[in-house]
Amino acid sequence: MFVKRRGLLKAAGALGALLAAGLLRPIAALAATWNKEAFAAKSAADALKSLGAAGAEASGAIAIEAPQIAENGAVVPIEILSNIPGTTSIAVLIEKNPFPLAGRFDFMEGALAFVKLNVKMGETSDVRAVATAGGKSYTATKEIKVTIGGCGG
Amino acid sequence: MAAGPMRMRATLGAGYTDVRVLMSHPMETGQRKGSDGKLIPLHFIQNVTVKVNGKTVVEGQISQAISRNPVFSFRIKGGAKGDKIEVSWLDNQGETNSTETAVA
Amino acid sequence: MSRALKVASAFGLLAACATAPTPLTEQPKATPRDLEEVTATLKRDFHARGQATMSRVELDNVQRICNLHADNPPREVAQPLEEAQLKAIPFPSGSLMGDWKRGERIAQSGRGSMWSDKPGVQEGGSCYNCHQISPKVAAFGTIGPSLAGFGKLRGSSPEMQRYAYGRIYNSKAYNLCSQMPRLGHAGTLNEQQIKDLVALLLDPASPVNQ
Amino acid sequence: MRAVTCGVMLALAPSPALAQQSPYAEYQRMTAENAPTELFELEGEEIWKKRQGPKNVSLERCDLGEGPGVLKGAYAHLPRYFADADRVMDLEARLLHCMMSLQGRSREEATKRVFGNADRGSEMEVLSAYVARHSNGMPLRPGIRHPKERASYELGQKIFFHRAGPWDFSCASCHGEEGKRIRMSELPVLYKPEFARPLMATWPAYRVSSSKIVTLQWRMNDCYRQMRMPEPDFGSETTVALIHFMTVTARGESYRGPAIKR
Repeated sequence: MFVKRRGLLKAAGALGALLAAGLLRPIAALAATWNKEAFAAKSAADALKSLGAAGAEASGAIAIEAPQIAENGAVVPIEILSNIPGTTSIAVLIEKNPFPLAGRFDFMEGALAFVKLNVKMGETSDVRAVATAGGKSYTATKEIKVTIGGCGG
Repeated sequence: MAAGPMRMRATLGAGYTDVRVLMSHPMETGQRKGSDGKLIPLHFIQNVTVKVNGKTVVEGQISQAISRNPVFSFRIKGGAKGDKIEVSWLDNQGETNSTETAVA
Repeated sequence: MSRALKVASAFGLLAACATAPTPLTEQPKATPRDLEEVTATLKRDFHARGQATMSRVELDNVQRICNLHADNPPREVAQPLEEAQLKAIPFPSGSLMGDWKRGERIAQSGRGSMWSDKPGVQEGGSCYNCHQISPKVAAFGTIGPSLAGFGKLRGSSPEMQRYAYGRIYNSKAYNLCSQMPRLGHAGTLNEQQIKDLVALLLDPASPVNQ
Repeated sequence: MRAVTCGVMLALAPSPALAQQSPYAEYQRMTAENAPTELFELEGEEIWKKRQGPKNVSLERCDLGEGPGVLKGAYAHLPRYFADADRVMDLEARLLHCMMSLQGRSREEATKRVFGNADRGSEMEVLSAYVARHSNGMPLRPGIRHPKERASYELGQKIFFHRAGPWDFSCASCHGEEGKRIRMSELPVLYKPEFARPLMATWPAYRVSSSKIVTLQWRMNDCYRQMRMPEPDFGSETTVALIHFMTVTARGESYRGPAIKR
């Protein structure tokens, strides 16, 4: 009723039809790229390979702030900060999710290597953060336990 | 649910500007059934872009594993009152939205 | 501000709030007038929806007595009522052990008897909402006692089967103001479903007794 | 003066750190910081200002108890007695009253869809979030001085403990004993201040499991559904009395919503 459809690209007639059919990517609109292969990977290792971050080195300079126990896997808040100088990207992977890669953020001049987001988790899992700096990859993990609750209502 | 409004706040912190952005989006995984018993098609934001005074500073690629009605925080180095922050998103069905605010 | 008030606030006392009611520390007893007032209010403020008809607002004698005594009626009041409840349980003849696997499904499900449910008996006992049952299931409630190892401790004699059946059919026959619903008496579960739950508790092969 | 003193003193009363004892405290804190509640508040603001109904007016002149259109502190002082309706109202009953009296809408139309879903919230839900936000940080001080407020509190207390229905449940069946759970959900003992305070201070809320704003009228409705009772009328004296009883029990607690719930 009061949900608005703003800036719907689909409404743009023939171009919209092509976009909806997936025949054309709206690159012009946002200059967006999306690493299909990495997001389709079914293991964290494969996803990292697709991101060019295989063999990332463990690092204590990546801080993951997340609850130890999540009451509901539908919303699990995670905050990641890379203290590695020159960090240009952070990837977030939920190891036990069917498609582990949840997001990858590229930071340009002017942004800190920091992101806070809410993810869905199907079950208790390690959350892995992978930072790239100076062409090298670094990683840290944190386990988050997921419980379910409620009486079916 | 169609994609709806966005909301953003940009506040000066200690040496950085905190940008908190909320997006109204179903982030459907393609695994969920609707009230008619049919699977709801995959529908999720794929790209999130943050610009400061017209210059891109963060480019995010995300999956359907981001929670419904996504909320993100980013940090911009320094920043001054009045700096223009713009955040936009694009989803897998070609819908897009953007919002902008001035640093407070 | 008066001196008395200053003293009161210094000590964080609530003396100035003479109009604020004192919070309860325990469940109060209702009076017969309270029950009349509340029932009349519910009759006015509720409406039937689906299978949840307005007759559900009316109190039976068990509910009445438990409300009047804050769930703790004197023995001489409770006993005759418990006996009457027990007498009204239609115990089936023969073995009361059904299929523990079906029982586990019934124990897991929270459906049945709600306005949002299909009318008729559903496969739902809501048992895990309040009890630990199979030790394998981590998400269990604690309003009722743990039932893990129930049959292992008690065996599965005909008497034990009868006790388990009766307790599920009508818990109030054993403890008048028990918080457990009278699942058979209320029409939430049928004879076969209660037998399946009895098996879940007593069958040596059930995960409850592993 | 007296009322003010009262509120201040109550605010000073210690609030037990119950939330800290929960294994989910960290989760609850982090989700609260990162909740999408503001999106719904924004929708609520649009509805508040939208001209609607036969009279084609907005709710901006709605008197929630602090004067026409005053939002600040309104939620923290509800439920309370309203002379124009000669009854105690909670936020939702009052919003409904304004929809009917100001906008000229019928009860039937205005209550057709009071509880929304994840795909589409309800007016009542987003309005509740919007109005409640304006009481953030203020102590809960529901009305308790007027005789009808007193009567409503007492009725709420009686209903809270009243066992009825096919499953013989009262509110206290689940919320009457300390340290109990339904499945993994911890059950607050809602007639005791130490439990009522942190709970009542956080409604309405964004409910993670349903991806929408949930309100206290919804909570009463859905508890009665699970108690296997018939359905309470929206904004009825029964539901308002229960909400009133629990809010008075929680009085003095600083409001910190709309929050987030499992």
